[in-house]
Amino acid sequence: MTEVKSVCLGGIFLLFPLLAASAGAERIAIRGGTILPVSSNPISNGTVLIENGKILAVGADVVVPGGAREIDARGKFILPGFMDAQSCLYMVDGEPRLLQGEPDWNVTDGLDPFIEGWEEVLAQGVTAVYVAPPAKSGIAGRGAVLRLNGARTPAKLVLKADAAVKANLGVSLNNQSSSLARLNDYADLRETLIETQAYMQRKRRYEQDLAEYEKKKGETGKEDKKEGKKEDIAAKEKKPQDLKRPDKPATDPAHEILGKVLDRKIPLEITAHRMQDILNALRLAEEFQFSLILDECTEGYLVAEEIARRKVPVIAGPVSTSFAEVPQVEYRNHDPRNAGILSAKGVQTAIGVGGRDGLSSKFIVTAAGLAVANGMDKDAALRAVTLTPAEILGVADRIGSLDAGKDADIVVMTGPPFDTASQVVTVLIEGKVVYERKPSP
Amino acid sequence: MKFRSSMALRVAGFQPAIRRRDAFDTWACLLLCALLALVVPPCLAYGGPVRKKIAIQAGRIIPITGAEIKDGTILIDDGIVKAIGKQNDVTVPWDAFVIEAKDKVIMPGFVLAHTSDGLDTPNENLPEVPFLSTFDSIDPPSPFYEDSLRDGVVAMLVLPGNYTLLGGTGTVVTPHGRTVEDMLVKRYVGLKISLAPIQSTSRMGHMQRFRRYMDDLKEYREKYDQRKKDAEKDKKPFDEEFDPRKQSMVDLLDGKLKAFIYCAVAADVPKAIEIIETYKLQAVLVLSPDCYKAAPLIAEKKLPVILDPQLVVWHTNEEKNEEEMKVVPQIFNRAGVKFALQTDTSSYGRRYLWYQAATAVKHGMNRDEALKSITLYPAQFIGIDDRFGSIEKDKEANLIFLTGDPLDAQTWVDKVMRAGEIVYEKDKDERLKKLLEKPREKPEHENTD
Amino acid sequence: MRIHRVLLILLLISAVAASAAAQDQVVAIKAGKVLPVSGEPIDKGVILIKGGKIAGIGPNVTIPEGATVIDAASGVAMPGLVDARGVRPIRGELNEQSDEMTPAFHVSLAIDPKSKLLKHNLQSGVTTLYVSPGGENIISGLGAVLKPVGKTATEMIVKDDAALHITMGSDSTYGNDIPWNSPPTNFYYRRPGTTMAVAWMLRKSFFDAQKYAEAHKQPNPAMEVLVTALKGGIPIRMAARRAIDIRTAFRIADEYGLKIILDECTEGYKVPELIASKQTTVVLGPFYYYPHTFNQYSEGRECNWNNAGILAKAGVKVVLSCGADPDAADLLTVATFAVRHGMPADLAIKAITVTPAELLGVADRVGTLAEGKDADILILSGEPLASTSRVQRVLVNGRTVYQAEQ
Amino acid sequence: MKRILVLLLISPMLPPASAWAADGGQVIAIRAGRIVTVAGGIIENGIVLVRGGKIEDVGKDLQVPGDAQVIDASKQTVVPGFIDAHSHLGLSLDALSEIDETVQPIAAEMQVIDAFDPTADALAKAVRCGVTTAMLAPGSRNPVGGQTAIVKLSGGSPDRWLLRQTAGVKLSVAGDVLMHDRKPTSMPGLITMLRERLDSAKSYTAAKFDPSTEVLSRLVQRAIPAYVQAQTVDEVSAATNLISQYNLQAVITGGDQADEVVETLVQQKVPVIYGPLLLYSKDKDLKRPAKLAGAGVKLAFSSCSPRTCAADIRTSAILAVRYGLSRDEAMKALTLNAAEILGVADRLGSIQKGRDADLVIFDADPLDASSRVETVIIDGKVVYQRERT
Repeated sequence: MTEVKSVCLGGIFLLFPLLAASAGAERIAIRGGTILPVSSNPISNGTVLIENGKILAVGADVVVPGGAREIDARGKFILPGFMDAQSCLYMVDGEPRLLQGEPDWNVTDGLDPFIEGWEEVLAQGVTAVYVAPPAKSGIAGRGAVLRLNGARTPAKLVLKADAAVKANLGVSLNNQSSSLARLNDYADLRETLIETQAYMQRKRRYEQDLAEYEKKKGETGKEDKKEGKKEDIAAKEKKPQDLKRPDKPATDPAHEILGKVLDRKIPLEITAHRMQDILNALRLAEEFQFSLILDECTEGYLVAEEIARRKVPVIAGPVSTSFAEVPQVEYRNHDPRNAGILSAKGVQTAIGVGGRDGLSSKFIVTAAGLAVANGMDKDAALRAVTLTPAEILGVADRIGSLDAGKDADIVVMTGPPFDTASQVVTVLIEGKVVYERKPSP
Repeated sequence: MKFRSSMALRVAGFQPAIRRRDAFDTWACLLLCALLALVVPPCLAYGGPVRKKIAIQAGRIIPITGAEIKDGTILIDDGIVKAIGKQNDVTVPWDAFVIEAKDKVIMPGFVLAHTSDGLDTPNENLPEVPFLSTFDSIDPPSPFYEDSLRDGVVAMLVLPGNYTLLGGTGTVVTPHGRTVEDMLVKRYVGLKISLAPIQSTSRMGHMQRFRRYMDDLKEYREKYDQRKKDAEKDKKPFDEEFDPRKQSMVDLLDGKLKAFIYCAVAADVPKAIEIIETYKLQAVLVLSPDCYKAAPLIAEKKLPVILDPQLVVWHTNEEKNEEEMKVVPQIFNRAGVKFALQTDTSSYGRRYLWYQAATAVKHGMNRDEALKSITLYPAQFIGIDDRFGSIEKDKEANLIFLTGDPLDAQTWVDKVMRAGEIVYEKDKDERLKKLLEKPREKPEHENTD
Repeated sequence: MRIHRVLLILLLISAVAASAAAQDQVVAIKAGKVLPVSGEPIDKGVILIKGGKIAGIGPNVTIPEGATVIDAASGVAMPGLVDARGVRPIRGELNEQSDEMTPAFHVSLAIDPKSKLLKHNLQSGVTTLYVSPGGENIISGLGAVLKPVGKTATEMIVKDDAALHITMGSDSTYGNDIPWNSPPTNFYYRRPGTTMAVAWMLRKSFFDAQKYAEAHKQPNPAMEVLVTALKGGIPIRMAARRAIDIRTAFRIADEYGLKIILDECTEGYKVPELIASKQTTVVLGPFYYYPHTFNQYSEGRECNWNNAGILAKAGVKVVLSCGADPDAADLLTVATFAVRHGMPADLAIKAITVTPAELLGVADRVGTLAEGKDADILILSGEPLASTSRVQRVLVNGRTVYQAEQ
Repeated sequence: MKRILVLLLISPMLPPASAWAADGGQVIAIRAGRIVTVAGGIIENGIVLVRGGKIEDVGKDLQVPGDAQVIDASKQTVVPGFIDAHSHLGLSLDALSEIDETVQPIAAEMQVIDAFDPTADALAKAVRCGVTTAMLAPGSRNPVGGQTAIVKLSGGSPDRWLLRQTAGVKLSVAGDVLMHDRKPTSMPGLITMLRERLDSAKSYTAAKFDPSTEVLSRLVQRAIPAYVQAQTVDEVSAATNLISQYNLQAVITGGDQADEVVETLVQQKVPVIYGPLLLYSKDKDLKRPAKLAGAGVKLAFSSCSPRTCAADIRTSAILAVRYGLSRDEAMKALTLNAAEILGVADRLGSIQKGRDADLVIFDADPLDASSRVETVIIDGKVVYQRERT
């Protein structure tokens, strides 16, 4: 009897912490701050309620259930975490950057989760980055959206793998004229896409042939059974010589990936600086009907209407050439007003830092501020470093704005985001506090 | 060969060491040995000790798997340890040959779990050469083997270098013998995979190559199996040979071979783990010093590890403006990872396994654990722990006689016993003498004067 | 704003004051064993430090009240190590390549106080090191003695222009071009191309210096250095690896009546009597089992592991050093293995402390533990020449600059 | 002949008086919500009166003359034009090598003004972001790189934009100097070479004419300042040693790690033209300008354009503020400090009576990244006006 009792008690003791953990510990309420949800109008004195890493509710009159952990944000600003869509954070140091890649290169293979300095980026409120293989000519490979959650394996860092396939048009390799690269890249890319079309056709034909073969085989088998051992000439004739298992064409991983691009399952991100390259990218998108993302787009302001008409999203390049260590020849006509003009003309515009170093990503808000200084609308600029990149890269269902159901990637700041004096106080990723500002001594 | 025969002679005769031998004598001995080598068939030469039964009476025995024994006796029969214990507890048979080693410390010979030294070219230029074997590249006269024996190593896994994607299979040898056949302990052990991209390509390209190879292999195998099945179905003879160049990779996937995966930076460790899990491999990680950052990951997966010869690395703490010393074995030990230590010849100390273990102990590692990391653990990792790595009943007598504590810098290896046969003696080590003593005046010099 | 600045200045002043206070602070080290090197070991000894200097040492030193006590009851205290040919905390070129003779090359002008090498070295116990210029010129310049603590090179340097460096052998011939390889306008189209030319150019330099000393029109800093060296004002250190180079070095030294110090001396074991007869100190290192750098392959293939022991036995004063090799084993390991290979232990300890201090002319400050000397102290977990002993704490000028993680 | 050469070398130090006469007696009145005078505090709701390219008056309740052109900036902020204190603006399109005459290491006779293109696009871009004046310097790959110049970014004829043809001499003790096939190849070689040249400059007499030494002799006589490029601690120490040894009137440029030897700089009263602050710096490095200024070093910012965009000296200041520099100090670094360091504070760097009317009107605090430049005025002429959409 006593034994049974003690077992029961033990069971209760064992269960209790489990229950407690599942019931209470996962709720957080950030209260009293000005909320900039990005997707909708600002809410003053609002509350963000988080449960199990997801945003449960956002608003001025959200009822906070008991037991929720509270973060006091009175007098502060609450925003979605920032995203840099042109980052090279987490890239392995010393990886060669001037190579040509291939479509089945995957940026997640080139990541170093042990890299130092990512905390400094997080401390500026950046919760996600998009990284792509750094090759500068032709097709570079597949990019991914990463989270700054401190994970030690690439798999856990990745929010979305294969977010886009990156390619280049007319990017110079060594600050020399890029006119040859321009011709070469365009021809190569087009040729590869045509090859992919042929590959996909072969693959489809094989699938058809295989189905037909299976069908015919089934039929002949049936006939065999029906007619038993009767072997008449007609039946033999019915079994033609070509009733052979069709040969499976060799799988080519590169074409497999590009096939997905042609099927519009993965967007093709094309880095293009000069006007001509931008137009070439648009032409390719028209010809092959893939979904295009324009990257950098330095001279985009010259053809903004054209881009807007085709509804092609842009990740506008470095707002200032200072982000690049040595200015490239492509920046000759660089204009800091680019992002503002594109956005004003109705192009879906995200802003990227476009820096040479992973640490550059920490200046994403400064970059957006500089875009505002150069004519961009303030709201559009804030959106350009939060929701717009998330939309462009297909992660807007998870991050980018403060909306119920999205992941709780949230930044609390002491003031409006573009004020120099505003400091990031708290950063949450998936509802976990990953950064808290130390009180200055 | 020459060496061993003379040893065998010596043990047989049990004469005191000849202190000085003039040139003629040496040559005569050499000639005799060469003759013997010709006469005695190789199998016999490798066939075992002259004495079947040997009893070693030692001042101290470190069996690794058990407690240390003071004044102990090891009984060996036909190269196999038959008994080990206190002097009083072991009865020495009347016909056993007794080796007195009262002033010596006996322990199992060291085992080196991973080396590419002693290969003429450790890295093949082509990235995918899993069909190669180090067996074909081992160069017995290489001073590396001679030194290894002198330093107390009785077995080592020779693997291709660290810079070939699929480098080939390894060979376990004992660093003693005239030919690689003489030296052989076990063939076809381990397949080397390197995650360090060769200079011209990036990590992304490297992994792409690996995946493409694996996908091609899978496709080839599927098609081959299909053809085989079709043939069987059609009752046709099927004599198509499976591509021998792919066989070792198939064995790897089937768990018949262990993968030795080299990680050049910490970032390669998660990738290695991904590969191991995707293809369900038996694997040992060969780590660069930088990989200490990934110690918790490795501990979580309970993977065996071979550490780089460089045991201390520096980390720059930018904030404090300090250089922090990171002791790699200490970090792995604390994380609970089992590891083996390696050697290289780059600087003083690092060529000795005992020194590597001493470095680990110096920085706070448990002494027993450190000794295991140069004997038992490497033997386990390379699958020879049934014969090497500890002094136990029914294991081979692969022992070293030390002049003092194994971790003391003033200790020398006095003798090495391989399967009951003495294969090295410091007293007879002419080369060591040459390295440590003042050269004798050259005779021609005297003539000219 | 202004208040801020005032505050900061005040803070700065107080920081300076604090560091000055640290200099005056009294520190006492209680060690399980003290090895003063200059005398017999002291069991359970105490070292008293005042103002960065050793104020008392012995078994029964009274510790004044208020002193900071470092308790190292199980530890061994010994003088900080002195590396007579230490690592080079230099960014970029170690030699001025525009000339073969650069006697006025002050290595102190190239020292990078933020060098990581220095910090690594410090943690292995080296508290004083001599930095030499590279060996790619025949006369490569002037070295400096420094302690690896301080914000700028000026703060670090203990003794500037401590010796003049000459390299024998073929090192200085590499890189010089031959006329059929490149046009004669090439920067490196010049002598020497052979060791003969090395000896000749060296002779000529000293000859020119003698002439210069007799009469000259314009002052020439390079010549001034050579003249001082000829007069014995600056010690001359000649690096020679092969026995033949050692002989040549002595031959030229004799011609000009110079007293030299031999560096590297890889084949010294072949001619110990010759070296002993010249009463020359040798600075050995780098040590290696097998050559693995270009220089070692070219002229250091025939190394003897017991070079130090053989020379010491012949009566030569031996200094052990890391040989300016950043990848070399630490100095204690070098000494440990010198003993393993046959050098007497007491000489090996001296060869990394007092002997190099004497050689560098800083023995009045470092190299031994004695009253009045700089409090550069090493606390080890055990005997210095045991492979399991670890550097637990390093003090320079009485201040702890490194402490091992517990 | 020699005389003529000397005249050529040592160019006119002051531009002719006609420089700003072009605009005659035109009067502009700027009604400003906020005037950051830099030298005399902040005036809320004030007026700046400009006449003949000069600031006639500034204050709260000024009488606006009837014929004045009034610029309404009553919701905006007026600041002095920014000075890029060390730049290669307009010197070459993209090749940085254009600014270093590396064939011979001592190139004191080179004048940077000879490579300056006053119509370069980069100038207009810089103006749009509020930069009105720049010190042009040769690069840092020579121990002595040449003579620096100070120009306004107003364009037009040289008498309008040229402030100083020889503003100083650029020296460099940075690692960039060392090449493997030119003397010097090493740091000691470099220092020794500089010492030798400065020594011989000390005993220079016009009788033994040498164009390079001629210029250096003015340097050791403190007639012109030296701009010494030095980045790391050892380089900055080498620079300060050289400065004190030859008693130079000197400024450190670059100065990446200068804060670590700040005591020496304070003691020797050596100003620092810092930067550029690179947009991939670690937090630790972003805090350095604040440390320098906090310890009392006179600080200005450099763009090293085209290494970074000249417009981004403001970005440098904003980042420095984010990492601890006070707003006042940052504003001074962009304007008055730079003017003082360059020796043109009598004309530039503050909004005061009699100073040149180089003004920038911002829609908000200029030290917030998102603030826009509305109007830029150089010598009383509106050179940039933001388009409104």
